[in-house]
Amino acid sequence: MSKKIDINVKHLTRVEGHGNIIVNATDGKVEKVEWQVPEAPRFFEAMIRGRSYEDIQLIVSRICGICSISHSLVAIKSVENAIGINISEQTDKIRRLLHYSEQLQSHVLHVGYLVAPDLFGVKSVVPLVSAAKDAVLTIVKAHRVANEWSELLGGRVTHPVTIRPGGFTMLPSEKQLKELKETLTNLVPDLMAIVDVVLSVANQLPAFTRETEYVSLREKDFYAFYDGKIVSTDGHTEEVCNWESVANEYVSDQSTAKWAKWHRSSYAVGALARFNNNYEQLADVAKDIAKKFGLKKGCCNPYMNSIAQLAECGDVVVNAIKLIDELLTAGIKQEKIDGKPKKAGRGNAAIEAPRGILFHSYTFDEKGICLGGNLCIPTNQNHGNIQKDFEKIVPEIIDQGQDAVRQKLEMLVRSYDPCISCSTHMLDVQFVK
Amino acid sequence: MSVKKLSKESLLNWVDEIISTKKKVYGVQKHKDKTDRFEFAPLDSTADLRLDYDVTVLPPKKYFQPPTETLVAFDLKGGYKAACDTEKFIVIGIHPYDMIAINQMDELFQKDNYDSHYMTRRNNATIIACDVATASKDIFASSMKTATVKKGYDILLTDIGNGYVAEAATKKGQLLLDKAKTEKASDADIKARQAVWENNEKNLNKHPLNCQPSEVSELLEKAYNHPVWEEKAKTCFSCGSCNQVCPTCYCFNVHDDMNWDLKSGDRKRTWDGCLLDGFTKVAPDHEFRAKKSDRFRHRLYRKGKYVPSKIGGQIACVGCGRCIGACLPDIANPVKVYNRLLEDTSAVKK
Amino acid sequence: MCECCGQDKDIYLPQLATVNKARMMNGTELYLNLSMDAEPLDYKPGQFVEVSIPGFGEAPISISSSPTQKGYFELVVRKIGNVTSMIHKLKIGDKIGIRGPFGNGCYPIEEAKGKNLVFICGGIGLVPQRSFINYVLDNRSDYGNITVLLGTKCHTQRFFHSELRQWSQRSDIRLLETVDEKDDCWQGNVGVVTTLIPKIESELGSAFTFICGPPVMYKFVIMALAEENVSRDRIFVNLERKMKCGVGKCGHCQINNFYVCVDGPVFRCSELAVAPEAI
Amino acid sequence: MNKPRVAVFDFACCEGCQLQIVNLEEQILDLIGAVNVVEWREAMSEQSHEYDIAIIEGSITRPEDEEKLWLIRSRAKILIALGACATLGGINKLKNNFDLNDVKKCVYGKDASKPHLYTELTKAVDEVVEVDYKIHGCPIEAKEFISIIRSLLIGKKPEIPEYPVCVECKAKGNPCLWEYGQLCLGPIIRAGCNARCPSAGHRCYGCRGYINKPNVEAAKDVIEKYGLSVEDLKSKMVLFGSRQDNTL
Ligand SMILES: Cc1cc2nc3c(=O)[nH]c(=O)nc-3n(C[C@H](O)[C@H](O)[C@H](O)COP(=O)(O)OP(=O)(O)OC[C@H]3O[C@@H](n4cnc5c(N)ncnc54)[C@H](O)[C@@H]3O)c2cc1C
Ligand code: SF4
Ligand code: SF4
Ligand code: SF4
Repeated sequence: MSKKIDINVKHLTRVEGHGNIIVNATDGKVEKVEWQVPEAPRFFEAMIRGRSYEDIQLIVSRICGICSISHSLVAIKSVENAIGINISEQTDKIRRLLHYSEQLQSHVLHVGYLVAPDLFGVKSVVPLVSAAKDAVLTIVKAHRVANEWSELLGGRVTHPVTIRPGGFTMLPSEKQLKELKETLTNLVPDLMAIVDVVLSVANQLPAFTRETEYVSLREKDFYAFYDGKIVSTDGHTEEVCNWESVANEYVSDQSTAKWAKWHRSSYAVGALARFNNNYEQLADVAKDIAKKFGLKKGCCNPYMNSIAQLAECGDVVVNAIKLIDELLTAGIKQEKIDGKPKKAGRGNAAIEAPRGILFHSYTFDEKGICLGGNLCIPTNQNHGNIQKDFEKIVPEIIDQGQDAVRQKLEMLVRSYDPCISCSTHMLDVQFVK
Repeated sequence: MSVKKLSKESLLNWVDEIISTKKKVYGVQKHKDKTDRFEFAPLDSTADLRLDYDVTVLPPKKYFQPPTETLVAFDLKGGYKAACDTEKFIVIGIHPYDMIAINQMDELFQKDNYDSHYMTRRNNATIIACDVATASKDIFASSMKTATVKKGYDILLTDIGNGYVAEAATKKGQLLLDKAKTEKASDADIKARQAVWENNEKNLNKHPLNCQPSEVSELLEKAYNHPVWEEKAKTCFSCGSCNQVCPTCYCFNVHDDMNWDLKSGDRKRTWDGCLLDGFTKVAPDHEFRAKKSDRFRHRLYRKGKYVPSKIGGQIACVGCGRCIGACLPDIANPVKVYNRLLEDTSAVKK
Repeated sequence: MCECCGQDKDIYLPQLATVNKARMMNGTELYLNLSMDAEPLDYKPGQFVEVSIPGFGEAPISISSSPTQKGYFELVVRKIGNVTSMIHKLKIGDKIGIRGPFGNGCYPIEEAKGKNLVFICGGIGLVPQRSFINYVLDNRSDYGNITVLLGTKCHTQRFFHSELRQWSQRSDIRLLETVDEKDDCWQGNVGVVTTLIPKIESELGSAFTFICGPPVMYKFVIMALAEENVSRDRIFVNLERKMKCGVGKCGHCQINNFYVCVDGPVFRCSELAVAPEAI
Repeated sequence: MNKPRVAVFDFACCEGCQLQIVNLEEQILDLIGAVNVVEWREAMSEQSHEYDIAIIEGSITRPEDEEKLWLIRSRAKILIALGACATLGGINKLKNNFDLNDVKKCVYGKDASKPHLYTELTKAVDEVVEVDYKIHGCPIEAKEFISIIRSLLIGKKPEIPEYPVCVECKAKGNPCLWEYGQLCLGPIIRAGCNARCPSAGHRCYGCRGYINKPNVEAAKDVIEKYGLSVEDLKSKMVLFGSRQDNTL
């Protein structure tokens, strides 16, 4: 009798959005491996046409609940770029600080709530509560701290309301910033505790590698999250205004989300891409975390993306504290926002969302009415790479049987921290015997 | 009790001392978000205190009847337990019109049935009032005879230019004032204070009322079916903003909140407003004051007639002008309505 | 006495009562017989209590029993929303929170002495009236003729069956009933309660008339009484409004100058001349 | 008492409202203690068809989603629409202002006619099935979510505000943003967010939908007074009110 494997995961769980995994194999021979994105398409580029430059952020923030801060910030940067609005140094700093909060929040959520259950061999964070209550409470605490931080600066955790073209509608007080600094300083030991918990089960991360081109931003003075040029591990560099020639988006039959490719047939973005491109700029504490897991620059194991995220959490906290110090030294000043359009034209901007590089472009007329836009979301850029990973890993592990194959593929997709509602929406694996 | 004088400096030192020794001190300061406005807020530093303010966004009623407060805690097994705010506190900078509003509330919350929640907070408060130094853009306290105040506070401060005249009206106030470096107020100081009072009684009057406030009640007797209610209420949002900011509005809603154990919880009261749609709605779906114009009229009757009948005829609008600024369609101004009625009824007389 | 403020009474604090009897009277009305655990309820006909269900809130409910009955009091509750639905789940022996009695505007016990009394009730409006009716029956010699007009939507919604039967059998009280909807099982009058008024024309002249029923009823009954030349200062109405506190603070029950909770719920109709919102 | 079984489903949306449930942080343990979550794709791998309460996030844009929703409705005793996408159609409804073919072309270009990119006019959940309760907001407010869920758990009909945002805004002591030149929709939008946006200095843009009787005439008057046009108001309003804009 021939041994058939038929994996059909419809709507993969513990990911943001809807995705399916299909694997068909007979007697160890792989017939079909497919990563599908059936999320309902949402048409943001179409919806923003005719809207005022002031409303763009409010609309596109709704692309994704998890990375709404990144979407909002990149939209505003792009809008400002298009219509010629300048911002103050203070605004830039507070935006960066706000953006850090999202990295922490999203990374903790991803590693703690979505990936950790895989490593512990359970189906969700709920059973983890009884198995490792303290660990879960620490994760919850870190997550709460990050959220309160977002709320302080953004007015709300999800879909921030304080940021608008030209500046902030509300500023934190110096007292609040001091309190934040103290909270973040106290968070470091908790973060280390989380690192240790993950370390204790890190042997569950599959050892798989595939040569990959990793793409991210690079910035002079910072480990790039908020701004920079586009760079890749293949040594290429590109200005943000030319991002469309990097992403080269195309429509795949497997997906309601668009896919992307640059020099190779696919590329990867995300924490591991940033890590591989900008390792040197990481704060020491982040490098230490990476070392604990043996994660080194040049790593091509997609499962290690979660570890790169953990390392980044360290960087975020340390650099956020530095930023707060700078803000406090300068003193918080109330500013008058001059957000009126100065010119017509197209603007481009990029930012590193927690799950990878994110591009927004908009074109406005001289009144600031949006004529059109183009957005390219990190998860879109990873879809092609996930497919390529699938094609390599499935033959390598097909002997381990249906359940193991299914489990590893689910974990693989999760490790990319996909945001499928972003790219449109998410995941589901299907297997048959 | 004697009248004292404080130099500006000794006032600051005194407030410093109050802040350092008392747990809860509230004072007027710049609004935390909009720095061109003022608010009552916890006073952390004397430097933030602004006794020269014009008007605060919300009246100090929030310390006596907070926007949300717990009345009773309940437990499915054990029944009910009264919840009471018993902390002592000090409020610095209450203007005469707001003080008079508090005096009115005191009467209303004791009348018929003694409200221990309001009254406990009231009794635990030490009020340092201060005379108006800057007229706000909509104030009409002079018209309402609320530009100066004679009772309710523990200490009254009056800025006379070269310092403050301070008068304690209660023992509590006297004890507190004793801590300040004061001198006896001279005749000239007392005269200067009198001048401030006289000036305020005349000049805090951006919207002059064309009759005595005590005559409004009678005026309203003839105005129930006047077209002004319909006309004005046409653009009323029923947003209750005029109610929320008013120092003499005290209507409330009550609701129960369960805790996660689903066995215990709190019964809370929150500010409500008679302008809101649904204020009089009962099960199943009957609304007694369903028309906007009726609700609009109700508020002005409450201020001008109904509440006065409970508190010895005093008008229940203290002329702070907050509702004027709070009302987007600009229909809330009580003076405009009362003056309009005056014109029409005197026109009828002629 | 309250530990924190030293007041002897917190007007918002319910006192516990125990359910002695609970039974459905028809599809929607529940009869409750209650006793206060500590001090007995000292009330007058026409007063109401706030019934409290933890987590759900409070509902003002008229006391239906007469204070002449000692040791317990009775309520009748229609299931209509959150609180009343929970009241309907009460069982014998259950504890419940009660505040009150509230209402200063009660039935004019003294003034009505020696007068003929006419009670006009619509549906559940019988509930508060019953308190005074039974009070009068218990002090029968103090009062003149008693007439009760009762209109119900449909005969299945009638309640207090045995008590109504007793009244109709007594010679010292006259009960006339009608239902809005014609039905084969109902042999009595059909039509709204106002159709009964002409039947008692002779009673009305010097009588005190008491009205209680759904909001729409008052206007029509008062009009019908006006046709019979009944003076407004001998008409009393038992009003109902939204209430949140029951103690004259929350403002919801205000009718012009009156608070139903402290000035009512029973008002003399002539006094309501200054309160156009009342009827 | 058996713990009610709760299932969470999502359709076209950003999943931000589910995220607010995750953001309950420590309280999520209380939630899990009080209900039995049997299906919640974003957070757990278990799945079940047996549930009492179905929580629906997202708007409906495809026939297959409609079918799935009917099925959920037939299984659930209580169906809750979670967040603006579900209660109003949300931001997704903006696309209904355009011709659908044009919308697809704009995003997918020459590939627009591929079958898996099929879309229909966006619908709120109650345009497809009967909804028992709506939890408003984009995203929902964790506090309100908790209080509604607790109400349902004790069998009480939750109290969802009928009054406008201004009530909460004023109670918080905010100066009105209109005085600072912002076209705030507070007076005609349902409260419950504790005036989230105005408190952060940003005008309310209406994510909780109109109150029951919005005075749109008054709104027109007011914007004129402030030197703005009804068109301005309309454009602000239709961010979340595409379905309701006939009132404007
Ligand atoms: C003086 C008085 C006496 C009453 N006597 C009786 C009686 O004997 N039997 C009886 O069945 N009903 C009586 N009612 C009506 C009863 O109070 C309401 O049916 C009840 O409050 C509905 O509450 P709920 O929570 O079930 O409904 P919901 O619709 O859930 O009401 C929520 C809240 O709104 C308020 N509310 C709603 N409807 C009314 C209403 N009609 N009157 C006052 N407040 C309301 C209450 O505060 C209530 O808690 C009386 C009302 C008043 C004012
Ligand atoms: S009615 Fe207006 S002016 Fe009068 S006290 Fe109230 S808010 Fe002030
Ligand atoms: S800022 Fe907006 S919500 Fe607040 S009071 Fe003004 S209009 Fe109302
Ligand atoms: S203020 Fe308006 S836009 Fe902001 S959360 Fe509330 S309802 Fe939504």
